[in-house]
Amino acid sequence: MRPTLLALPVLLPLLGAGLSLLGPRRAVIRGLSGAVLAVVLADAVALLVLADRDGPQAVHMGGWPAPLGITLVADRLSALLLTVSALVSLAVLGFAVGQGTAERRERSARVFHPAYLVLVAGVSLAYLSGDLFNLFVAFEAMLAASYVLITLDAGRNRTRAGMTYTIVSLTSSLLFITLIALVYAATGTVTLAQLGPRLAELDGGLRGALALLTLTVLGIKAALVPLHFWLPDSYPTAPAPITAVFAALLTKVGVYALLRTETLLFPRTGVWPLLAWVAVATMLVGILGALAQDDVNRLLSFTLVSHIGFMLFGLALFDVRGLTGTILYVVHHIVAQAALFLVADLMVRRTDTAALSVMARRPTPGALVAVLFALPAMSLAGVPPFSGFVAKLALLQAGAGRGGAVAYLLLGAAVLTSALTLYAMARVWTAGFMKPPRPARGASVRTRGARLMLTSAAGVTVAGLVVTAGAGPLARLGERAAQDLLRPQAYRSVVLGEGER
Amino acid sequence: MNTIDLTLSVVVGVLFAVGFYLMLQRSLMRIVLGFIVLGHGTNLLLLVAGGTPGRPPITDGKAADPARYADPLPQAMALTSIVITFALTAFLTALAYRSWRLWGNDEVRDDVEDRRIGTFAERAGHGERERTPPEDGR
Amino acid sequence: MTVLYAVTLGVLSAAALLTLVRLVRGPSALDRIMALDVIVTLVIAGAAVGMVLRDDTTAVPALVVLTLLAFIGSVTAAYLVEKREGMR
Amino acid sequence: MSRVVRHLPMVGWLWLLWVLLWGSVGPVVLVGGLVVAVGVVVAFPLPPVPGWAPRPLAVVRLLARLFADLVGSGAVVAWQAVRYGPRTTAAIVEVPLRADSDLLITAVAEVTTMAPGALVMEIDRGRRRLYVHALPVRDAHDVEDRRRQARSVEDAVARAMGQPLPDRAPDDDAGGNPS
Amino acid sequence: MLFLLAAHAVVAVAIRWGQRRLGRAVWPVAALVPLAVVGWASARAAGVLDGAVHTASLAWAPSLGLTVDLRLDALSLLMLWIVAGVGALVLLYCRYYVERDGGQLAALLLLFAGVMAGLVLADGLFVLYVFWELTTVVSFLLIAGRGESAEERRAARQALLVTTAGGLVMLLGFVLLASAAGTQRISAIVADPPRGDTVTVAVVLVLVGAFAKSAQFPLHGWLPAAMVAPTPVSAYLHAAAMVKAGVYLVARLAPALAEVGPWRPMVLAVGLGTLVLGAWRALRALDLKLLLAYGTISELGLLTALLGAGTRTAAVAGAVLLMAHASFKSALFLSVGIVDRRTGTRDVRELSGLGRRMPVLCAVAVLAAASMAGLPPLLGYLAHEAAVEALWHGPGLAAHGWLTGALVAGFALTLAYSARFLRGAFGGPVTGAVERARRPEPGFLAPVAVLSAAGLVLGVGYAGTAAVAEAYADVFPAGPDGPYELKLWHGFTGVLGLSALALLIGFALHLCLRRLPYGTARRLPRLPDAQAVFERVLAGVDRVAVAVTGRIQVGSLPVYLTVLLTTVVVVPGVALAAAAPTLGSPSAWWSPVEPVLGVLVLVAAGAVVAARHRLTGVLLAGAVGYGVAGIFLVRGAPDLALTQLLVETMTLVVVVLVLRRMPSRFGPGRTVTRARLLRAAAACAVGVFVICFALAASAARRAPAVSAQQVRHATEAGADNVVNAIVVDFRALDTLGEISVLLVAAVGVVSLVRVRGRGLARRDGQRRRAAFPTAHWDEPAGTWLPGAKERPGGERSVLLEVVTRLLFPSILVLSLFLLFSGHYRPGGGFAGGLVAGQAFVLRYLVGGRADLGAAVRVHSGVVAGTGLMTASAVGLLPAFAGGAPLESTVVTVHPPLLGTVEFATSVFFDVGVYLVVVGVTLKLLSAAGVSLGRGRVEREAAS
Amino acid sequence: MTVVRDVLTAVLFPAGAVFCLLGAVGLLRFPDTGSRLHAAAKAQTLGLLLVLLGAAAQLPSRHAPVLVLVAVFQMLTAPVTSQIVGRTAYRVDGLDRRSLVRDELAERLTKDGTPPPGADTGPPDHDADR
Ligand code: NA
Ligand code: NA
Repeated sequence: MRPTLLALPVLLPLLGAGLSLLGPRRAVIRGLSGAVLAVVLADAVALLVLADRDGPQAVHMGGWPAPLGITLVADRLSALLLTVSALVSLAVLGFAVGQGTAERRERSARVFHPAYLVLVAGVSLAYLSGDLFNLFVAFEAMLAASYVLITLDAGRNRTRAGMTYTIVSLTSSLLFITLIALVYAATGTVTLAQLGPRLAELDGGLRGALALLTLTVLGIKAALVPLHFWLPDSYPTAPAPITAVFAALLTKVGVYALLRTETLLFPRTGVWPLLAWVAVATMLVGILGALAQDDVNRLLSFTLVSHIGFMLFGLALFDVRGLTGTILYVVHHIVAQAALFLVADLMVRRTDTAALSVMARRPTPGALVAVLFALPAMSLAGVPPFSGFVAKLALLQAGAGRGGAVAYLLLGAAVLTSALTLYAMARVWTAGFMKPPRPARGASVRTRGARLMLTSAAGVTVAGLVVTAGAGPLARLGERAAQDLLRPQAYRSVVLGEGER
Repeated sequence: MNTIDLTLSVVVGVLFAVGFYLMLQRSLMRIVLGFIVLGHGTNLLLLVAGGTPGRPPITDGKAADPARYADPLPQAMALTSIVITFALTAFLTALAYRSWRLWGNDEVRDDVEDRRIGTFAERAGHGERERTPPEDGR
Repeated sequence: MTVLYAVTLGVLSAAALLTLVRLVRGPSALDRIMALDVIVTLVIAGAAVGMVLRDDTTAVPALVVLTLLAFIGSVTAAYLVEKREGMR
Repeated sequence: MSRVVRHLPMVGWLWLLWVLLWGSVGPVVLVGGLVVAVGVVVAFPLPPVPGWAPRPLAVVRLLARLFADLVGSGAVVAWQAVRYGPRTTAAIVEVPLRADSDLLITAVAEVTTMAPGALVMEIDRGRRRLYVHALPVRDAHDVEDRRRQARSVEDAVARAMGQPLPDRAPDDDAGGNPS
Repeated sequence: MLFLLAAHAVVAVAIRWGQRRLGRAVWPVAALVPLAVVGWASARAAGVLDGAVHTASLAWAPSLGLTVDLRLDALSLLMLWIVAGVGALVLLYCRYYVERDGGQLAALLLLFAGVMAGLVLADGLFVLYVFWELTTVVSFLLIAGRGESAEERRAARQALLVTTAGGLVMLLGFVLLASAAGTQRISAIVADPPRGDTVTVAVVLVLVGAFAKSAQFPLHGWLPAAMVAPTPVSAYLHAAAMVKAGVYLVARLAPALAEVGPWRPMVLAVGLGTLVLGAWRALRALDLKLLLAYGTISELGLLTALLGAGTRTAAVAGAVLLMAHASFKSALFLSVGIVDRRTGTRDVRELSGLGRRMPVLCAVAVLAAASMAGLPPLLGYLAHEAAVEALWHGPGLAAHGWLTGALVAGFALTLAYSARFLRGAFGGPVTGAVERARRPEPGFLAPVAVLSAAGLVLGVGYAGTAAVAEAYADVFPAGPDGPYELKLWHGFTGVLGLSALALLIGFALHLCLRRLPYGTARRLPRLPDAQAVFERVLAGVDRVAVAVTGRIQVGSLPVYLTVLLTTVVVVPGVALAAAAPTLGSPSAWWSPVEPVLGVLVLVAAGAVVAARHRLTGVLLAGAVGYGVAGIFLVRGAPDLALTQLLVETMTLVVVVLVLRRMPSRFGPGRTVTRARLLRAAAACAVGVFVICFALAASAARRAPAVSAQQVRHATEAGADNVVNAIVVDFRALDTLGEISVLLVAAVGVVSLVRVRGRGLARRDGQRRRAAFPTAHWDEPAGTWLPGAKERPGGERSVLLEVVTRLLFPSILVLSLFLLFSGHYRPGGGFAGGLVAGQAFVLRYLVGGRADLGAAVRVHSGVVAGTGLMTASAVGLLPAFAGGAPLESTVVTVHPPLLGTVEFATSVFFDVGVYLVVVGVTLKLLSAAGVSLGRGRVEREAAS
Repeated sequence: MTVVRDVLTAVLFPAGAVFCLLGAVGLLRFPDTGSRLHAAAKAQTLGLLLVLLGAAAQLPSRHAPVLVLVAVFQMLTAPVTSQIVGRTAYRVDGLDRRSLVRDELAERLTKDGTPPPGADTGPPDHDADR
């Protein structure tokens, strides 16, 4: 049963993608995608329970023990992120179907659904893979699908944005494969569990250089400053559900890969000053970028960059509390950022503009949308008691616990960024909602699609509230996951077998 | 005990340099070519840096001495990478086609909104920021 | 015999390098297509010699594939040249 | 029934190809090869190849001639390249054919192209003419020589393939072109 | 306690939901909750004042210090009375003030009361912060209202930003404080105060937050701006409750932190400065509410100074002033509310004669104002007396003279603006607007009267007041003269003199000012105003944002990539160079053929850069690929070489087919030389970096490669070809991912090539030459390919058609051979699929779309989809059968005739790969067909 | 037997290689696309055939037929490629008409009343890209 549980999140979406290409009708494909994602979600929950109860779960694909074959591993971190991602991707699917990205025409449906399912498979594989090269393949599956999605029915601007996105991603992929070549050249293996000890035997300088190369290469996908430029130029142009799923998942997979590789392959004991500076730069450059924007989607994209900095914050501290904070922040941010992009789309649809300066002169999108926007927006700004606050508090406490100039720098930047995020969110709020409650002109709220969109957006927002309410168990889980990361013996032994090799 | 030799290291280095130089151009077609060349470079790197050269790793059906054979793992990885590179080359080419259809050329243009903000930045201090709706507002 | 093989490979290499000049100089796309076709032919020849040299016959069927490749590639490219004016 | 028969040569060839590729004649290969050959022919139906009854002796003779031509043409071209290079002169020679079947014309064109310094450039199917780029050609005499050579190829090929040739080539205006 | 807090939220939701049915009854219903809180607190008052403590706890995220620990002690009790008591009265008052649709306001106010109660009960720093920020959020909503006016929007945003920013700073302080103390429990911190540099920093940060919340100079600007809110909101939030949060925090932490370096200087300087400046500002106001708002700022300054001073007497004074301020300021605000409602104005220049028109209201207001001015025997007087005593004689305080001077000045100004308020609101003859004003109903007036009377009752009954105040103040040690006693009469002391002096000066000031018309108040010297600072800060932030972003986010992909590459090279490169690892001793070459192939690759690659035509570039890139394939072959990787050659050709085909309609030349290169050099430098740097890194990395290998084990286990996988065993068995998951990429990319190509509308592609640059006269000569007479007839004659070739007819089945057989022999020799599903794909390419090229359609009668998606399904199902099935996913078994069967047949089930996986590749090829061809078909249609239309 | 094979190979390999080399020389030295095609189509094909035969002589008998198969495919496809390239060259002015002693195709076309575009104008300037 457990091997199936581990393989299902990867293989099932691919099976579904294959099926959806056989040419069934839209309604069938839609049901198929929904069912596949629902199963993946249930599966992820089961994995999370197992991983938390019994420690890391592993399956040797093909029955070949590592390092002969590829091992999928679900430890607490990967199972947790898998669960949250599955949830968000399910909700976003609902939104996409409602909004019509997925199926304005039969033809689009035949492109959207296979691509979306491959995207989900790629994301799942990235979380579960215990192999560096397989991680690359997972990234590629995810990215290839994302290229297709971002250019789906693209007009002129989106084609241009798609170019930026595709070319930068391709560059990062090429660099990733270069990294793998170098790592294999130095160690003769690509199994993550085996790489740690083998890298530890290398000359310190070479090892350090490899660690930094890993940071920069994965940093492109995670959009660290100064490797972030591509993101705000490409994400906002995509249809909202696609932007939402990109923002929620793709960069997080980059962050996850950073977490995994830097802790498992290049463990260190002290604070990582370089990464701390990068985190500070990412937070500040990102949020300043957000403040310079007039387009709501671009604004949100810049906040996405900015808040990647928070996730690096914890990794830079490189201790249990810091990583706990990072894990909490990732979970929170997946949900909040997805919700914001979805709700922003509702705003854009009902006001018929994405420009805040114009939106301020249009009728309000309505009270329900206001509530749906306010909750994730406050969460993102770290306003208590929402999930963003919990995660940020964990990071701040971790920073204060570490002490030292670098940690204080991080603390200061984090607080400043939070304040500026609030400023940015207040700006959107002001433009969108602070005006007389004239009803928005008939943006057909009653169609099934519109209802589905609202429901999906509300679903993600409620998920954010659940994260908030469950902060206690989640924080403890995050802490256990962070401990796993810093003491990977269990991970290694479940992959390599105890003392067998 | 380098697996890579000087000749091939130069070849790999030049392929990287040429590939990235082309990737840095504005014409999407040049970028496609750069990507193709880089794909060759990375696959070659994967093979020659990762594996010892030797006989093709095809045994005669009996378990054999691995040292005789060229390292098969980088080969398999390069195989995967070749296929992925091909798939994405096709995609990029189609993107170039679409761009040409829609824009009349296949150049990677600057982001309009960024340029607008850049203009504000250049004019900073010359008075109020004036915001106009983006040209392509949805 | 090894010397013979080496000499053969050397001469084929020289041919390849000469062909390379045509490939780079063109001037027309058709010249380049031809040169590329010739390079594939030379690769096949070299591979055949290499197989003898290494006494390794596993890849022989693959050579059949190569002859077809050169054919299809050249025909495609020539087809394009005919369709398009001045494409080089 | 006749359909099956007409496809048999192709099946046989594919079967042979399969066995050759595997390089062994075990039962698995043989049975597998038959399945593959029949499967390919059935799954991807193509019109049968008409008028095709090779005469073994003529085929051998054609092959011998072909090989000789090939060596000869290779040598001539090589010599031209080394001796004259850029100063080489050529001509495009019109070769009227007697053959009036696609297969035969194809075969003639194939073999002609392998002949010394000849290369079929255009085929006028309707008027049954090949236009052969010949090299080296210095004067009108050479041109006629080449024309003759090409027509003798036609004879050899027709004999090998067991196809009779009509007595004379069509006139300039006979046949005409589909337009 | 938890129940009471929850009740606020529940009832708030209930009344918002049931507002239609309740109508005006929402207000009394809402008031029930705070009244219950008052009752609950009063019932426990006796015990608490004796030092008993009530606690309650709810775990939320304990590992992060987020436990809702509630603790009722003397200070909390005092605050709870104020918060809940004033809250209840304000809600009752609203019954008359709010005319319709009160549900939302009632819910928010009730919510606010609950949050405020939580704040004063919280015993954890972080939970306190949670409530703290919640007050901000709720107050944002209350101030913003419906946001109908720009003023409301600006005010709400300002309140939100300033207090949240302050709150964040405070949170940072909390975090540092908790980290230094090792606990976030406030009671624990007070019991065992931490010390050290961190604490010093924390103190500054916490105070900044408290100052922002309590509108201390210079962070006070948001409070006057917030006066746009409905008057009851102002009365409650901006007089009694929210602004007290900062003061409360100072009072809460002073026992622990007053001795920490910067605490006292900050608290006293800022507090007393705010006292004076706020009062001065109040004198200039023409709007009654604004006057009261500045007065509030001033009072809050005094409260901060007193409660933060960290002496017992000051604490007593602070506690008393806390009560006094709550009663008189709310009363005054509510009075202004009545005035506003009934006359329609709050401008002192328009109001006249209201004292005669509404004498009861006037009396109530006079009583409250007197308390504010510190006149005996009111509560304000008690507070002022104690304050002077505390600062003048306070042990542990320095610069008593300055402190006392500021205090006296503040008191004098307070009296002046109190008098000005009364005169402005009620003085003068009855005029038009006032004349028509309806008198307030008793129910409207009653809450105001209660609040106002409280000042009198608590002043006269000072013993009770003292009991409450001292219960808190006793956490500080008594001074050398014993504990200060709260009394109306201490005898003729210096303190009394100073109080009298302040009153005299204040009265004199009032007399001076009353001569002047109101308008001249504007001519009083204007003191520094934080409003402008706030605006400037925001504008500055905006400007910095635009400047930074405009310079960083330039929108140019080449620039981005250059930066990206530079980063990728420089960051690890510096580390590598610094470490200077050995580069090993590489040999010149592995085989002498390598240099030849190397030259081929390098020359072709170089030529790609120089190529100016698309096809030239593609062909040269193809040459690079063929050369690399040669290198693969030489190094012992025939599988790789085969795949590389196949892929290279397929790339050529795809690129050519898709691009055939694009212009032949690249766009004009407009790049300036410097940028070109920069890019070249970056690209070369990458090349050098990769060379060095590859040499260093390969020289560093110690352990044997894991692939040695794969070679040993290959037979178990039933394979001779180790590479294929890896591809379809050991690492089949990679392959599955890879074919997904392939498939999805092909789907993308199809979707991209379909362009709706004409776009911008210029047709005139696309002159299609007339077909060459010989073009239609070449059409075969017979049928060789079923669909070829549908092609225009000019594109046909008898030679090609006949040869294709002959080759096509052979190529398919070849492809199947590669598929099935892959386990033993170079080949496999991928190579086989590509070869089959080439066969279809050939059919397409020669016979056109129709012929390809005749050859393949199923949709490309079906082929590819079946392939992906097969591969993933082959992966899943063994897992459901109890094995590992993607597990392959070597099966031996003995069918009749054939003897023994042995095969690995991974062959099915390979079949899936084969199908995907074939399907993808078909898809790519169909994409190419889209543009081809259109081309033909256009041509036909043109002719 | 081995000797025979070795002798065969010793003759065929160098001969094949030399043909390949001379073909490459032709490819480099011939004046126009049409003439270069001869070098590519003939010398190369011949060279390859010889090398394949030489190799076939050395390999075990079960692999030799496959090399012959390669040769057969090569002989079947190479002329087609040259015809397609050749006719394309003629159609898009890839021929240097100055080097043609006689052009009966152009004559035929002129007779048909559809003279080829550059029939009397000499060779086009197709070296612009150099
Ligand atoms: Na969007
Ligand atoms: Na693979």
